Amino acid sequence: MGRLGRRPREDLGPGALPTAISSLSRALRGGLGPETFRKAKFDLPEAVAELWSLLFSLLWPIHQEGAVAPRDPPDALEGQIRFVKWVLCCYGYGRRHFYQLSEDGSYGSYELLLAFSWLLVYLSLPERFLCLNCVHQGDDAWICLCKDLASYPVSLALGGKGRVDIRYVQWLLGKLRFQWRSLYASQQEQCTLLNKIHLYTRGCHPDPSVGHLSVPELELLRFPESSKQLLQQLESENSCLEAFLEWKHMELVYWQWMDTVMDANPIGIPNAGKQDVFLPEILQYCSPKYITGEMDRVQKNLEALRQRLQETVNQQRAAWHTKVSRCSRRLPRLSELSTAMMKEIQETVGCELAALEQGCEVKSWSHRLQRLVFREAGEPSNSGTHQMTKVIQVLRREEASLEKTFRRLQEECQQELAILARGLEGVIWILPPYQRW
Amino acid sequence: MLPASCSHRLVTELQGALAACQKKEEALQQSIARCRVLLQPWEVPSPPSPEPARSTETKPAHEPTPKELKELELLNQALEKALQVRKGICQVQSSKSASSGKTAPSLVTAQAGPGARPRTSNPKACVPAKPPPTSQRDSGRLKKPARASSHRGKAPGNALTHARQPENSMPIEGPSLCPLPSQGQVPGLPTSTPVSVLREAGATGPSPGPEEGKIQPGLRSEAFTLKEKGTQLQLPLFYKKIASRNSSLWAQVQHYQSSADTAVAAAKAHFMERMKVTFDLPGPAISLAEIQEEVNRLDQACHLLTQHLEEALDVNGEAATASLSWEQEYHRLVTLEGLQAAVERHLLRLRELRDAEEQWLGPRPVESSLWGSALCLGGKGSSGSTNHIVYSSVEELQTMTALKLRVTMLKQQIHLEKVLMEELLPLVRSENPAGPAQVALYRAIHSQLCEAGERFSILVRDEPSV
Amino acid sequence: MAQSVVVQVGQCGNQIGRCFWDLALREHAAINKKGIYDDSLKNFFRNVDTRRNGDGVDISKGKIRSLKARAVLIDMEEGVVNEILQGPLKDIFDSKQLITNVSGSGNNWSVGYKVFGSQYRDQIVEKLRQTAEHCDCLQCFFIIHSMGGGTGSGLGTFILNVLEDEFPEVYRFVTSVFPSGEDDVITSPYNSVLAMKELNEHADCVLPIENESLFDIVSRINQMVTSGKPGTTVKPESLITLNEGGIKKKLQEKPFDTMNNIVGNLLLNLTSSARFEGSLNMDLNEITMNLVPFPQLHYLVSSLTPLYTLADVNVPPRRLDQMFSDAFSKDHQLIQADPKHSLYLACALLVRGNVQISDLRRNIERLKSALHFVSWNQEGWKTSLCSVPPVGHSHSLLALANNTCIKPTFIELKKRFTRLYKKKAHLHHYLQVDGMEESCFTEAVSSLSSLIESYNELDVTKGLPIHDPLRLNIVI
Amino acid sequence: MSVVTVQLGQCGNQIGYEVFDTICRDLHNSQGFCCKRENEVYQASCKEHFFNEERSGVPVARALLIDMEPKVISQTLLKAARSGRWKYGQHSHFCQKQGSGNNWAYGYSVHGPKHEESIMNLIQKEVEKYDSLRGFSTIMSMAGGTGSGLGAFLTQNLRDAYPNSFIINQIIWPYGTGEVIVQNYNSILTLSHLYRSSDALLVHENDVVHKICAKLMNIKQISFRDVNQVIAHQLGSVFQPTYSSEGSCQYRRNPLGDLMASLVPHPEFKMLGLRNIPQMSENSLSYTTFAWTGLLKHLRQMLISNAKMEEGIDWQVRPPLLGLPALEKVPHNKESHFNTSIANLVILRGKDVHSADLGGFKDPALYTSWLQPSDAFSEWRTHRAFNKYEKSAALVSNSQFLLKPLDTVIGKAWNMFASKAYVHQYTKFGIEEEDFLDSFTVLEQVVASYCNL
Repeated sequence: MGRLGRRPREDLGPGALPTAISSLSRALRGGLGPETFRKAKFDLPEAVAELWSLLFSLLWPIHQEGAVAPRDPPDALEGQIRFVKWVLCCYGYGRRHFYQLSEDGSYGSYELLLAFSWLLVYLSLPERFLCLNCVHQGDDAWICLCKDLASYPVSLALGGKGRVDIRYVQWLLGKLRFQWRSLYASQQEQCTLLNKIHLYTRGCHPDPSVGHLSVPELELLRFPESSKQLLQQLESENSCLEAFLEWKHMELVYWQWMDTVMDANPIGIPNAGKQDVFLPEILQYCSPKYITGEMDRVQKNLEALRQRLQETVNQQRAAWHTKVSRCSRRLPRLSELSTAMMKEIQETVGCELAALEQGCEVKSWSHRLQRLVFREAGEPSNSGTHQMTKVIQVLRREEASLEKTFRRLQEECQQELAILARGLEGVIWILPPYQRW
Repeated sequence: MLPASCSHRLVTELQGALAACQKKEEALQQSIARCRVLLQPWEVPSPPSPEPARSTETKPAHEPTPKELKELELLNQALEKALQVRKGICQVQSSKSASSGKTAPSLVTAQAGPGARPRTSNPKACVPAKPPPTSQRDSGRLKKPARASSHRGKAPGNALTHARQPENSMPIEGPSLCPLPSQGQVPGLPTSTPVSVLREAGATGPSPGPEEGKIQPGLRSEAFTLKEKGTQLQLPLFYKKIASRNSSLWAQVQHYQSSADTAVAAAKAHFMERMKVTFDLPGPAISLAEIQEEVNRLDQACHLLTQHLEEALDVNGEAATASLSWEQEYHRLVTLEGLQAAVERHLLRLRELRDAEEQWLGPRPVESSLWGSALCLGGKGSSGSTNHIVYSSVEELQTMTALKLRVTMLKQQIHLEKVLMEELLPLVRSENPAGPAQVALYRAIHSQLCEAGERFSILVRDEPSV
Repeated sequence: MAQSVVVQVGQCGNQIGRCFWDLALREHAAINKKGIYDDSLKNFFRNVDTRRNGDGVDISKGKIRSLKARAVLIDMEEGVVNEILQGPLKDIFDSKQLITNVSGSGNNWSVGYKVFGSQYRDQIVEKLRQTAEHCDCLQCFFIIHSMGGGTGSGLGTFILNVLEDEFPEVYRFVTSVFPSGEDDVITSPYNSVLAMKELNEHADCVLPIENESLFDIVSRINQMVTSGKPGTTVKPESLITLNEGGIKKKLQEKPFDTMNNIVGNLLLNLTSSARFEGSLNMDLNEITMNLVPFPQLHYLVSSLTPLYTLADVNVPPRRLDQMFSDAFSKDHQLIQADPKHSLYLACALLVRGNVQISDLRRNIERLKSALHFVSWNQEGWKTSLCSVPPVGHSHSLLALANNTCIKPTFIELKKRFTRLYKKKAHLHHYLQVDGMEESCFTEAVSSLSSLIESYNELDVTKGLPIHDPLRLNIVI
Repeated sequence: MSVVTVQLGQCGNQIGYEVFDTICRDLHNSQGFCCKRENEVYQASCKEHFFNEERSGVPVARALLIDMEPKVISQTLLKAARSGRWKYGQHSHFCQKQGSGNNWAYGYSVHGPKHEESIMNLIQKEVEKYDSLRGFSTIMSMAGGTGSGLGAFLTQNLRDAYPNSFIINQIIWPYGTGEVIVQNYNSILTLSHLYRSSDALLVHENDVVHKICAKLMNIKQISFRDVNQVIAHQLGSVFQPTYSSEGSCQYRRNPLGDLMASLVPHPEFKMLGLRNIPQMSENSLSYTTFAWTGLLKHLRQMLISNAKMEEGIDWQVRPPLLGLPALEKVPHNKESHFNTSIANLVILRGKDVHSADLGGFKDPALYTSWLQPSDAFSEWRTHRAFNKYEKSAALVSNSQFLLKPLDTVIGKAWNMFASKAYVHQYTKFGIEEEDFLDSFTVLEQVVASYCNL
């Protein structure tokens, strides 16, 4: 395939910056022109509103991606500004000045430009944006698990004193269990249906490595009218991609320009001293309590593991020394032989451990969108595809380890409660009979 | 009654989890509904509206470049290959349709091309899919195709319908390689009927009913299901074109990502550095999001290490240790040492994270957990390349999805268990188990924490009830 | 569907058996109009293609070819069995189903049990096996015998033992004819008590019958028929009045046949719900399950109503209710006992014909206040509804009662036994038989005593205020 | 989407037949009181739920017939085939020659393990016919041996084999007296076992339905068929299609799951009762008109006063005033007329259904202190009338409805158990005294929990 925009760098002339910015803007589907950026460089207020809403429009969908019950985006600028500040804060953008910007959006375009550029690097904003808005042509399969049931807190109107009976908690948990089951059944049904569609349309896809049609493709055929949308989306995506490639090609110019922007520093003040003006308020949304708890747990586990390793290593070392001395007595030439062997072993182990470190190897590609392709066993498959069996293997391993963790936690509770149960006088405690389910 | 803070946290967590499930379920239901519609009989739909798609109107017209033509050629090669594959799959079907097609032309219809007309069909039923000249501006992009389509009635002949080569020889110019229904139309304006997209386009049949949404009873018999005719469907050319352009663009994007431009990278690094130095970004080195992610990673790592340790020790079972060869002994030793080193590294990292976290928060405890789960967006640089994931049976697909769900569920369950432990255990620890309320709480907590809320224990007094 | 095998032992057993088979054939003939061998026929009959060699091949479906009774006929005299083989039923039996001798057991239980038992054991097992092999699901053996004589009582209970050893899974229902007070067999108390021990230990369920009761019933029927109230006549087709040559004038002449017919009907009604369809089926295994609360208390007092059908059918509901009332009256019991004034452990109502659940419930509600049930089984009712009525009736009811009213029969038996045993009368006839010891007598009588004691213990609770036992106390 | 109905034992098979027949008659009922289009969607949805389409065009019930004796099954198959409207699948039944003899232990420990494989295979085969499996609905009596014993065994197996499916057990609660003597034993064994493996027990009390036949349907000589038809009608009024949400015209895709999620999430409360209104003979139906307000007022009073039917409702019962301190423990034998609910589901069908006001069911006073009406109350509606009733309402309630019958059954069984009567019949097949005790404790706990709402 021909590659667009692989032109030599010398092309970058004086008009390059506006071109670069406008392609970036197109890639982000924002209507911002180079002029806005220029204004921002000089901290002109005219650019403020545009930049806020650009940031908002970029960050909102990213944030919503993992969120439950899509909340309505705040209409008022103020709400949007708060949101943007909050997200940046969570990403660890540390410039106080930014957070001190007034929420009426009256000034701060320079700050916003800095923040925007920071996000470009930190979040790989354009790439991410493209992925996020990726048009689905295939039957997509995410192997990635992180977004699956990601939950966001739901704002609550707890009646009365806001206290609930434990039975209500049980009720909710039971409901959740039922929901899981419904999900399971729906998923199974979807699999069956998808497979039918794949099976029935085998050989119809122009790309032989795909072979069959997907749901969006079939819809294109089935509902020519309404499927125009898909085509439009694809077209618009194509132009975004083109713009992105163009941007990539000229990106350097932008960063060079940013250098000058930073030189300009029209505000002058680095960071005002007041640290806590905004942060605590924002951080209400985060839960360090949870993280701290997690850290404690992980630390505990790691330390236990270290302890255990310490002991076993010592034992093992001793065992090995005895073995070596015994062997060397019998085979004096062992040492020569063994040096090579030992090296080999060290290498093998090194590889093994490295593989282990990468443990979630599948995950590296699992976050991506995968087109689901049906191919009967025995049919040849191209390289560059991922086999479901491999995914299943990984998932099984993960399942087993999670189950173990869960059981461990339950046992922990069991032990603690058993101790407490001894305090109940004149009461026989009957545990539920053992059952597989 | 549970204390207010505890109530609030538990209910929030659970409601959140429920809402997440609900959302997922709704999405699934939608996608199921879509599939089901497709699997139901395809009735003859309305003819396309004569209006071209608006979006395409705005597109600047341009001549097909030589490159585009080349792409098309490649595309066609791909199609040819696809055909080979298909041949194998549906030999039976195609031979069947080939033989039956001539005698009983049933399913195939009007060509949707401009003025295209089924040659032997009932004229009443034949509705021109689209007035030919409507879209001069739109067809700009595909002028050649537009021209090519003026071969009236040629369309059914498909270069790829090997079974039924049409009598018309193919025009040599570009797009006619795929003389599909909608030639001459703009991309994004599919006008073909499902019937007409069937491959077996040589024969004729009544064309779509005249009005949208109304299906003439007489035409009902035209309904077909994917099961029967699915393999004869064909994607319209304009779609194929756009799609192929799309994938080539994505490939380039991919390429950019994999091959880092050093100059740009340096410039970016420089920018970040300057931000930090000049503007004194005081924020901690690691963001909360990252901390969370790292902690999770460490947790996972700890798990894997433990597992590996057990495997290493368990290779031959404890009993057989004596009979290990020295190589095995050594292997084990090196492994253990390696693990040890890894653990040390992780602990070190954890310390760093703790420091970072303290910087972040200070001592102030804060409630509610937003970060419990929202963190996939932290995974930077993911890409939207259209990779394939191949499955070979519905069972495999089902197993995968089931496992995926199971893993997600377990994660959620573990998370909830931890929260419940944090909140509930202190309640029973602190108070003396005296009153009935306390005992009831105790029983409920046991069911929640030890039985996953599925079963309950029973407390019976030592003496019978009076 | 499961099958049953009838084992008829001794003179009495074979006489009853003859009536039973005759009635069974008639019942099926009346219902099965198409002549198809169906599941309900399969219960008691094999369908055999006799044109094939010898024993013939069982045909599981299709037209009736030649029906063979699932029965084993055993007697140590030839008389009755020969009669059967020469009578109209000869086609449904063949020689392979018979075991006969000519010597008889001399009204001696030990001759039947010990002598003939060991002598014929292999042969008996062989015949039973053969019969069982023709069944694809053998559920129940019905043993018909009398208690007072030698063969039925001795060999009959011996066979009960054999069945338990050889077919432990198959139910053993015993229809035992108990001797009346003025029995002409002097040793009948010995025989009965010795047999009782075996029944206690090896039967799943015993349906005791007394000739006296049967005789009384027959007399009442006679009276009814001969009284000739205007407009009331016994329908000639009714089952009770029906037998081989069955017409009503013979009633007086051959009371025994009528009496045996009643027992035959008991067995037919007992199995009807298992054989025919209905809205509330009752399989045979449900009888023991519901009516036997403790293993040894498995003696069921039965009553059969209506005994005759009157020609005028003017007030059906009242007659339906009358049927239920009669079933609990002393006069309709097949043994001399009064369940109404004793303690019920459990009660089953097996209804046939066009009777619905509401009729059943109405009558239970109506009757239950007049009955005493044991404290832990205040609602001890088991019911079944079979939609096929008996021939000649629109409906019928078989009531089975596990009731302490059976106790007097046992006490009376024990009394007569003790009277003889105190004098050691006729004892030597028994003791000279190999394997008989005096301990056999003492053990038998103590088995009977403990049975009586069990009933006593229950009887004393009758009429006492009921205290519910304390329930489990849940903390919260 | 699909639910497999498993008909067990004589009772289960007889009722199962009536259920499918009722549904099918409703399908073809011209008096849907709604427009043609709507009727078509309703029919399609119904068919999808309960039947497999066959080439012959005769719908095939998604049901399995299981009994340990052949009579009832062959009759049932025949009746369905003769109806011409629908039939059972060709290989969708399993029977043996000999029943369980009213012995729970025999059904559970003998028939169960012996036929486990065949039955599970049969189920597997049935399930494979569907695009998706939502769950199982078993119909069984708890008095007999096969329905109860084998039913309990099978439910456990279903739970193991299909851990993600919903399982509801339609329990036919025997007459207080006069069916089976050991029915209380069988009942406590059944209930306690189902409490472990089932998700919900929807209870149909014979006594109640019998009274409905007598009082509302005006049937003089009531047969089992009459009783079964009323049960079938009630079940149909719950499980026939309803709109998936307020204002939507889509039909509910997962009624079983939805029902469970709204009624039985708590593991200690799984007993569901069913009430419906109006219920009358077809003759009177044509002379009667209904208003939603009246119907719902009655239904609500039936709920709070625990009336089994429209007739003889105690109108004196009022919900307690809110805000009174919750009583520590109200013993159930105390005369407390008010029936406290955990959760309720009301299903409305028919004309002007959107105008029906269900506010009366959203009163917090109706519910246990720990659930708000928003969690505890759900409603399903459809325009399509059901079974010739222009308007009808059904109520599925998780409430103290069944407290008394349950307590009575436990009490009677306990009395019998105290004297050890009949226990030998069970130990013969491996159900020991401890098993009885386990069952008693579980159920006593359930009673206690329902008392302490």
